[in-house]
Amino acid sequence: MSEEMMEEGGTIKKFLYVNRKAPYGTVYALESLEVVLIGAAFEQDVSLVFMDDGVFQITKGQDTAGVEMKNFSPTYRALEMYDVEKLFVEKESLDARGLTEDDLLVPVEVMTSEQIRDLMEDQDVILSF
Amino acid sequence: MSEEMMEEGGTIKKFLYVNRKAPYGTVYALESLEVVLIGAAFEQDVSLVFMDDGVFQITKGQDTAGVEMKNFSPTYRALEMYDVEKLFVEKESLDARGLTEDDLLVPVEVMTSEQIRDLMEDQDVILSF
Amino acid sequence: MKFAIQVNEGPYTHEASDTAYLFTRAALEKGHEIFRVFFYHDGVNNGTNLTTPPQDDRNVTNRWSELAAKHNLDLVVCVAAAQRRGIVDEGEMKRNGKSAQNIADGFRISGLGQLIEAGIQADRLVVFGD
Amino acid sequence: MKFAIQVNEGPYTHEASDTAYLFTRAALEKGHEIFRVFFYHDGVNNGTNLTTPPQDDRNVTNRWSELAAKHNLDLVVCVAAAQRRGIVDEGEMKRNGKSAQNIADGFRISGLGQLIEAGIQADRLVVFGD
Amino acid sequence: MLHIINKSPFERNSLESCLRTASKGSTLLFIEDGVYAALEGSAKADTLRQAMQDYTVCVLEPDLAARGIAAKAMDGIKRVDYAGFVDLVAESERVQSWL
Amino acid sequence: MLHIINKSPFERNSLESCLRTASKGSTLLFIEDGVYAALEGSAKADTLRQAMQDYTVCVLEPDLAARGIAAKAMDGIKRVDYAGFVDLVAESERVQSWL
Repeated sequence: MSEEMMEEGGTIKKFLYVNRKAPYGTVYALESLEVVLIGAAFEQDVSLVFMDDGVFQITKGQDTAGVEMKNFSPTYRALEMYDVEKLFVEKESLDARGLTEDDLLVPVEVMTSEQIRDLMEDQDVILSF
Repeated sequence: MSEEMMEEGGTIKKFLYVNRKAPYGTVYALESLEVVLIGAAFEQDVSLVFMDDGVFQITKGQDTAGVEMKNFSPTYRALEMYDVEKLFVEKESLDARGLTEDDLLVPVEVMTSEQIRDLMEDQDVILSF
Repeated sequence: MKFAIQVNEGPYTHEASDTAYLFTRAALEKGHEIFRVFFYHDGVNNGTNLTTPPQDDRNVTNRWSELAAKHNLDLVVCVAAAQRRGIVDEGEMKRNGKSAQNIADGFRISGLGQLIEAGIQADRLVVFGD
Repeated sequence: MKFAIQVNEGPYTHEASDTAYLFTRAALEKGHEIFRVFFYHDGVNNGTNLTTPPQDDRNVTNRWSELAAKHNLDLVVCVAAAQRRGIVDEGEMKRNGKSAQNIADGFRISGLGQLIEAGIQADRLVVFGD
Repeated sequence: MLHIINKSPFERNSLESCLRTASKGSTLLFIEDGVYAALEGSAKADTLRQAMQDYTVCVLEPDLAARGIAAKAMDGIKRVDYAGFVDLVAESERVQSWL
Repeated sequence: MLHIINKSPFERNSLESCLRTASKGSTLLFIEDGVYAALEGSAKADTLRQAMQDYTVCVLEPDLAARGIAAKAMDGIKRVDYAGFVDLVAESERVQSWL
């Protein structure tokens, strides 16, 4: 694993979280976010990709009062405080859903499929939800 | 419900089981079959439709030794003994999967989407798996 | 009108149990009768009394138990599906030599025939699942 | 080589736990090391000792327990996911005032950090799910 | 007849299968992740617009709001709450859930 | 890189998403309901034949056999058992499961 480095006695790996599922219909989005938050304490090199229906996780204006679930979307805004700052969104997924960067509740870098491809190849561990 | 009849003091309804999921990848096919078998004792007017990946439930030649699961496909052959004899398969689903009636392990009636449409409209209770 | 409800997925993982609950509650509020709620497939996992969901989230199982108590609902967990997934009442515990039971208040374990009966007796059967 | 395994779905409903088990067994047979098997989402339901599957079917939980005993495997059930779904060990039972515990032999409940640690320590992490 | 669709049309085939076998005059109700079918400007919008010529198309408003797309749903879709969902079931002689 | 696909290409979008983002030279492994992608003569066969030009395509034989389609899989697909699956993971620097 060429990407590994030793630093302060610990290994630093590149972790990629691939988020492909919509929120609320299933719990994967919420429980994936819980992994990211806990994982932040390990000071690894973390990136998040939102593609396919995963882009809906960070769509603005979520209001869950009617479904009586917890709205966890504000937590994505808190990721910065955990030093999780590399958020990528696939352009093709946004386009297919009629969404643009303006519809998202956090600052992200929009990438083409080709760029996501290169990002994936640059990782050590890929966690998919 | 115009299709209901009273017979020997009991109600007879038209039950349709819609099977749309592949076997083994998920348990729905197996547990749906368990409903059909139990339901047979109630002497209702039962039909089964196999469409989408549900057509794979009755594909010939299943051999589950390698995945160490029970091969439940022979049970479809036993349905006749339970007087469950109306098995319908959507032609469009077969075609899309490169299958023909010869690939199926039980006698079925192949129907077009239009015919399935009429069949559905003729039911009282639709159980979908 | 007389409704029957089928729930095919467990709590939290899929929205099915939430939607079924909110539908059932709305039906009762409109004066309809709920003949039975039948829990099948992973839906049987709604019937465990061992969950401790986060404080700021809904408690899916308790919500069903409370609705059942208030409206005298019949919440039936399928026995075959429950055996595959580990939902156990006192009878099942003894019969299968298990160390504990975990069935929640207001739920009972019974056979698949209860689903068919619900389909026959109710005016409408609505299925919630994945 | 050192593998870590993540299992995201419960027994029987999805094939994920079967595939993960057969993969893990094959890896051990080939002489690889399994650093940890981490059960997340509905995967925590693999860790209940209350199932009674049909006699002619595989026993998913027992199979994991036996493989763990034979190869000293570390089977970890995520505590947060387990609380949502009702998988309880003695500590959780006391802490949350539950009436029973249901954790199967060879499984232990711990935090999500164990998954991250597995990702760091293992050469490969393979995820099985829906 | 009432057809209930709870899956995202971007992820699964349920909408296509439903449209293949639903009679003209039926009602389609989108719930849970199915509500994404209502998105204006998406790759599925034309499919849904076409469907609106043959079917009454409804969407469960609480699921739409949860997902932040209440303002982005296409015109011509009827929005219902859980009580309206109950009414749709009561009014329909049969119900099919496209799980 | 190894891409593991466990969903039927007739039901879900995972195969398309994988093909959009997998680098040339990667290995695709179909397991569980994903093995239906290997069906000769299906509506997805051309997609897979095309993919075989850029990727090494493998299928988990026990899952293929379970589903009764071992004799119907396309030529040019490499069949592996669980031990072969383990080898593929060991040989690949990184692994992505398309759940």
